[in-house]
Amino acid sequence: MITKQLLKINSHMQIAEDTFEVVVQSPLAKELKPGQFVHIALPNHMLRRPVSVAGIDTQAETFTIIFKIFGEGTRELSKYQAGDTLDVILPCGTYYPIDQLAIDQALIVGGGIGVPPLYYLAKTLKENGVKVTSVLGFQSKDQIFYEEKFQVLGDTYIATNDGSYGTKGFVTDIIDEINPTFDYFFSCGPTPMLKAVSHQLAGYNGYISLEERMGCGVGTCYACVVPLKQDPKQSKKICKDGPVFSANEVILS
Amino acid sequence: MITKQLLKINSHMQIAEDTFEVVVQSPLAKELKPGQFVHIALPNHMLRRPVSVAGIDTQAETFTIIFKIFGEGTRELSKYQAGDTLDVILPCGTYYPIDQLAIDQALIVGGGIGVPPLYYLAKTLKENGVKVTSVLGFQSKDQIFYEEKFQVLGDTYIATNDGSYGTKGFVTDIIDEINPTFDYFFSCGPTPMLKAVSHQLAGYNGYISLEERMGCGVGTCYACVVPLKQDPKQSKKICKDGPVFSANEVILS
Amino acid sequence: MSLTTRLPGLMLNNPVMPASGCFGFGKEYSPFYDLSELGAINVKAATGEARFGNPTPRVAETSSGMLNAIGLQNPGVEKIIEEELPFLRSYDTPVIANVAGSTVEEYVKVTKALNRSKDIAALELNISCPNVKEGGVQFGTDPSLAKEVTYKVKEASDYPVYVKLSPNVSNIVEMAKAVADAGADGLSMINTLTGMQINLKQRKPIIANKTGGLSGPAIKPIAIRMIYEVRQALNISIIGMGGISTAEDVLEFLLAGANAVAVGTANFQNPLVCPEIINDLPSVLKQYGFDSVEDAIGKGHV
Amino acid sequence: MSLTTRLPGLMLNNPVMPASGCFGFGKEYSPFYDLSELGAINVKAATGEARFGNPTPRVAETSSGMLNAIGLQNPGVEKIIEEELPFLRSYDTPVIANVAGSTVEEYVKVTKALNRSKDIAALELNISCPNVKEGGVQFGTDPSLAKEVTYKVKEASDYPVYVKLSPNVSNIVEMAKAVADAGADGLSMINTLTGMQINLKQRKPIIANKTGGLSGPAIKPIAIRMIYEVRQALNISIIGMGGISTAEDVLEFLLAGANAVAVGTANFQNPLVCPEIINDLPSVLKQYGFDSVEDAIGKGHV
Ligand SMILES: Cc1cc2nc3c(=O)[nH]c(=O)nc-3n(C[C@H](O)[C@H](O)[C@H](O)COP(=O)(O)OP(=O)(O)OC[C@H]3O[C@@H](n4cnc5c(N)ncnc54)[C@H](O)[C@@H]3O)c2cc1C
Ligand SMILES: Cc1cc2nc3c(=O)[nH]c(=O)nc-3n(C[C@H](O)[C@H](O)[C@H](O)COP(=O)(O)OP(=O)(O)OC[C@H]3O[C@@H](n4cnc5c(N)ncnc54)[C@H](O)[C@@H]3O)c2cc1C
Ligand SMILES: Cc1cc2nc3c(=O)[nH]c(=O)nc-3n(C[C@H](O)[C@H](O)[C@H](O)COP(=O)(O)O)c2cc1C
Ligand SMILES: Cc1cc2nc3c(=O)[nH]c(=O)nc-3n(C[C@H](O)[C@H](O)[C@H](O)COP(=O)(O)O)c2cc1C
Ligand code: FES
Ligand code: FES
Repeated sequence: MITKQLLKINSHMQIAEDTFEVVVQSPLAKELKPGQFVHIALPNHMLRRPVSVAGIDTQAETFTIIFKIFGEGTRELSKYQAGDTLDVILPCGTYYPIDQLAIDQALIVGGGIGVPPLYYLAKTLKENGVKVTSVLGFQSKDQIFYEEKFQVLGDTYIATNDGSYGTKGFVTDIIDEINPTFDYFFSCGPTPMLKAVSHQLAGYNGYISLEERMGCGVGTCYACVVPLKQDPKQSKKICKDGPVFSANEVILS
Repeated sequence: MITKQLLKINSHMQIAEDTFEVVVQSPLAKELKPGQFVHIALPNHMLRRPVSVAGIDTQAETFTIIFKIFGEGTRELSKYQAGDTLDVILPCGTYYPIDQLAIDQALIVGGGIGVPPLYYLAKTLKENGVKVTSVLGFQSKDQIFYEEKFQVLGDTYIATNDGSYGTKGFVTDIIDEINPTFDYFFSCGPTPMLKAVSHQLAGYNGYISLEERMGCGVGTCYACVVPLKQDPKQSKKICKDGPVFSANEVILS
Repeated sequence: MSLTTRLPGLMLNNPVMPASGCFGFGKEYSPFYDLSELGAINVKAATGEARFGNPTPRVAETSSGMLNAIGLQNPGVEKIIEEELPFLRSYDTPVIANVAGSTVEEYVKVTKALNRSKDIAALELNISCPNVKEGGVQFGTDPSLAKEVTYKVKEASDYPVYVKLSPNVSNIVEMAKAVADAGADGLSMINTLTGMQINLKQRKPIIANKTGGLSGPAIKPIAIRMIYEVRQALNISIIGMGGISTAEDVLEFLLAGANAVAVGTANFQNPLVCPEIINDLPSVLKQYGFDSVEDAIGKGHV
Repeated sequence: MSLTTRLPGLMLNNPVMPASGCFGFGKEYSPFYDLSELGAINVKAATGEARFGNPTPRVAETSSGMLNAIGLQNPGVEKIIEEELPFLRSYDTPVIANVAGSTVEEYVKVTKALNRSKDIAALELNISCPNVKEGGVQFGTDPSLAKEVTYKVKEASDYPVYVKLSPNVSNIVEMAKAVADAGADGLSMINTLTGMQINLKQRKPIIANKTGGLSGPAIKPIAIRMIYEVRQALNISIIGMGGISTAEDVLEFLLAGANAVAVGTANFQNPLVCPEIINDLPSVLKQYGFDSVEDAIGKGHV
């Protein structure tokens, strides 16, 4: 059940340029599923920051988040240290419905700060015996994280916008190139990437995870809606009905 | 010359109920005179907090402030620790003009958080060979600080509102009782006390130090004015023309 | 310590309710605590038909505040009556429905529909939403329009009507008088102030609607001032809101003259803020020398 | 990187000036830095005769803001011209005098007096001070009064006249149009919003005047919105202000349509804020892809 907790940070470290991995202690860690997010309060900020769950450790009762410094709030979060307390609402939102899907082979397509939830997903898929191919995009070499961790789970391809590592260009260039086989694709990243990927993989079944500026993060304020393809006058809330949607359910803008 | 500095806290300790003594490192410490204040910025607060100088150490280049938790800002200040940095404007305001006065015997009358600047004053007077009698008022026993330090400088009498220590009542009760002899009196404390003391000692020469809510603290905003007895349509700024005034110069309200 | 407060048609166990638009229809906050703890619940605005609202982004963060331009998204009054309000029946908390519209006719239509519901205790007439092109705020900035819509809604309602005033006016007392003259049972004040934030990277307003309503602690001094002014001029019940996040804030609103208060934006920061405030209120009242909530109302006037 | 900005009658080396009432007549901040670094200086309001102002307390702190009710204390326009303005001669910085009054006649009197001074470069017509009983803000909330006083002051002045607008209105564009029609060379916006804070212990408003003007970052979204709206409707130079404390804030005001900016409350928190902003501005402009200050003006409009 969704709840607000004060949680201790177990570790806090920089893993790439402006990018931090934080391990948080919580008895609810095991309830967090791939695709869900936590909603983090920051002192002197009116609004919480949504950050995806990048992994859990059931034994240790911890979960991991990975975030990149984007504005004021993430900058503040980057200054936290092990031992500090985080005010978190969790679990938030929906998850990739992998238990209900018959999957043998999965294609993971992530960009930037869309990569963290996909790591948790890929790891879970692999544990379920699914063959995983990962295509990950970053701005530049310095921003890459978790490459080795993805490689352990299956074939992993990296694109960088500036060509400083891997393929120069976008994840869609790699997908064109490697022409992967899969039953389902799972994607998370900036909206332009999601649009390109959804377009490229239009014939396939897939799930995408969306971002939007949030007010409440729990479904009351209607800040985070996304219109539905079926009827653009209807919408769903990204914080509550999402962030995970079937790739052809919503209109990306 | 007045300036803004980032200064290191050398020590920070509680010396009475809700009352803290903070020693701050500053090359300008030696320029701070008894009666002057420093203007302290606090994160997430629009306005600085004025706090009097309670002493200096010329050798160590430090000055001391003593403050009591009153509201949000002083509560925040109470959480600082040795090693932390303070953003301070200094030196602010006028000082007791003791160098220009012929004094043999001085009467010090302080109440609550009006006591700290008077300690610095009394110490300086004593160093100048002046005989000092101190009458200090506090709310209760737990709030008393610096009693021994004042005793070293001369006869010291304490009143508490609740009678939990010394004379039960007000500083004016003690003055009535001991009928001290002095050339000048110097007083600082809550306005009702200043009014009572000024009234009681109306025939004497004296200086008082005032408090008012401040905007700039440097004399530009006209937030902290006090009307003049000579012409109530004229006023002086407590932050710049004060906080020290001749006892019969201003109208207390 | 009695926290009870009486307003026309409302007898509240305590003066604290979530503000309209910041609590949906209650469901989402029900896992966090027992909604029966609340003094009342102001639910999200209802319009005659379903509204999709404005494009996203719909919110932005500001210094001690936020901007929103939801645009009154709601499933329409009939669906709200059928699908949303029944959920709140199980709680021992009066529900205040928020009535919005583009025309006097729409306000009246929504009012008539709600009048048939047994799940509410009062109406809040929202003539102050700054985030919709038509209707809403022009009713809240023109005294004669405000008077007219209040009169018509009052006529159509058996429930007490609280008119929610916009702070985007030069003279709040004039607005308050206009709606009081038209028969308003009480006032809700204040709604949001119109604001904007510009995204430096994108070189355009962050909120897709360009402007949004400013709420949160930033606007509290404006809310307190307006409530104080109206309380000086008029004898009418006031539900006060604007930047409340602590029990001390609630006391400040009571002193200014509010009979009850609503908490909006603070719910987003802390979903438990309402029960926490209610819990703290008795000791805060005591600390400042008050015997009850009603004892404090209007006591900040000199 | 050019920081120059041109406004009617003013050619500024950079767009940053301290706001009126937050910098006195410059003297007190002169020990902190060389005032020639400033784009201009808005000095404290002048009235026809000396004014003592309101009783104290005159200020209070709010969330991301402050309230003030100084009440236009000043030694009167003649003394200002004789005793205050000459000090600023030694700096290479245009001085903008702030004109206040209770009646049209007083505004004109102050204007005529200032017109004789050689120490100023422009007038700022303050029709928006919320802290005085007479005059001031009613000129700023009534378009026809605003028009009249602007017209009369314009007539009496050889200096360019910037009219300082009050945000306490429903329709800022209407006010802007009224003063533009009357010949205003430019606008200053915004002045403070009327607010109040109640002292829980004393059970009365903290500010002796009861209400005060709200300034600081809390009001920035309102300032940005109003400047944006006026810029959409009118082609007139704007000096923007309200909550500025960083070079990023300045850029946001430029994008909204301000041609220059004033920094008020932030001076109290950091006396060095103006030179620090001026110092940071080139790199902030560069970071967001602008070649100069003038390149950024109005670029937040879509
Ligand atoms: C469901 C979800 C999961 C996310 N997971 C991650 C993650 O795992 N790692 C990560 O680094 N980032 C993630 N993000 C993005 C992250 O929330 C933003 O980077 C962050 O909110 C920016 O805050 P800021 O204070 O640094 O930026 P500012 O621009 O200063 O923030 C201002 C306001 O805008 C909001 N905002 C700005 N950008 C975004 C955005 N992209 N999405 C949502 N709100 C935004 C902020 O929350 C805040 O309310 C996720 C976003 C969502 C919606
Ligand atoms: C010249 C001068 C010297 C002072 N010296 C001392 C000292 O040595 N030790 C000490 O403990 N206190 C001293 N004070 C009082 C001290 O400034 C206040 O206690 C403090 O500002 C309260 O801040 P707060 O945030 O805790 O209270 P809050 O009530 O939260 O503050 C809100 C606002 O009111 C102002 N304010 C509230 N009370 C006062 C007050 N009494 N005087 C001025 N501003 C006030 C604050 O500065 C702030 O702007 C002095 C005041 C002045 C004017
Ligand atoms: C996201 C959001 C949505 C809102 N929706 C409504 C609404 O539908 N009807 C209404 O009357 N007020 C609405 N409001 C205004 C609030 O009810 C309240 O008047 C205002 O936010 C001030 O209170 P606060 O500062 O505590 O948030 C909304 C406010 C926010 C922040
Ligand atoms: C203490 C104080 C005094 C002010 N006095 C004046 C004044 O005399 N004339 C005037 O036009 N504006 C005056 N203002 C308004 C400011 O010039 C400015 O418009 C307003 O504070 C918004 O800017 P800020 O948020 O940067 O402070 C005053 C503001 C403050 C805080
Ligand atoms: S953020 Fe409030 S409904 Fe999604
Ligand atoms: S505080 Fe500004 S003049 Fe004294």
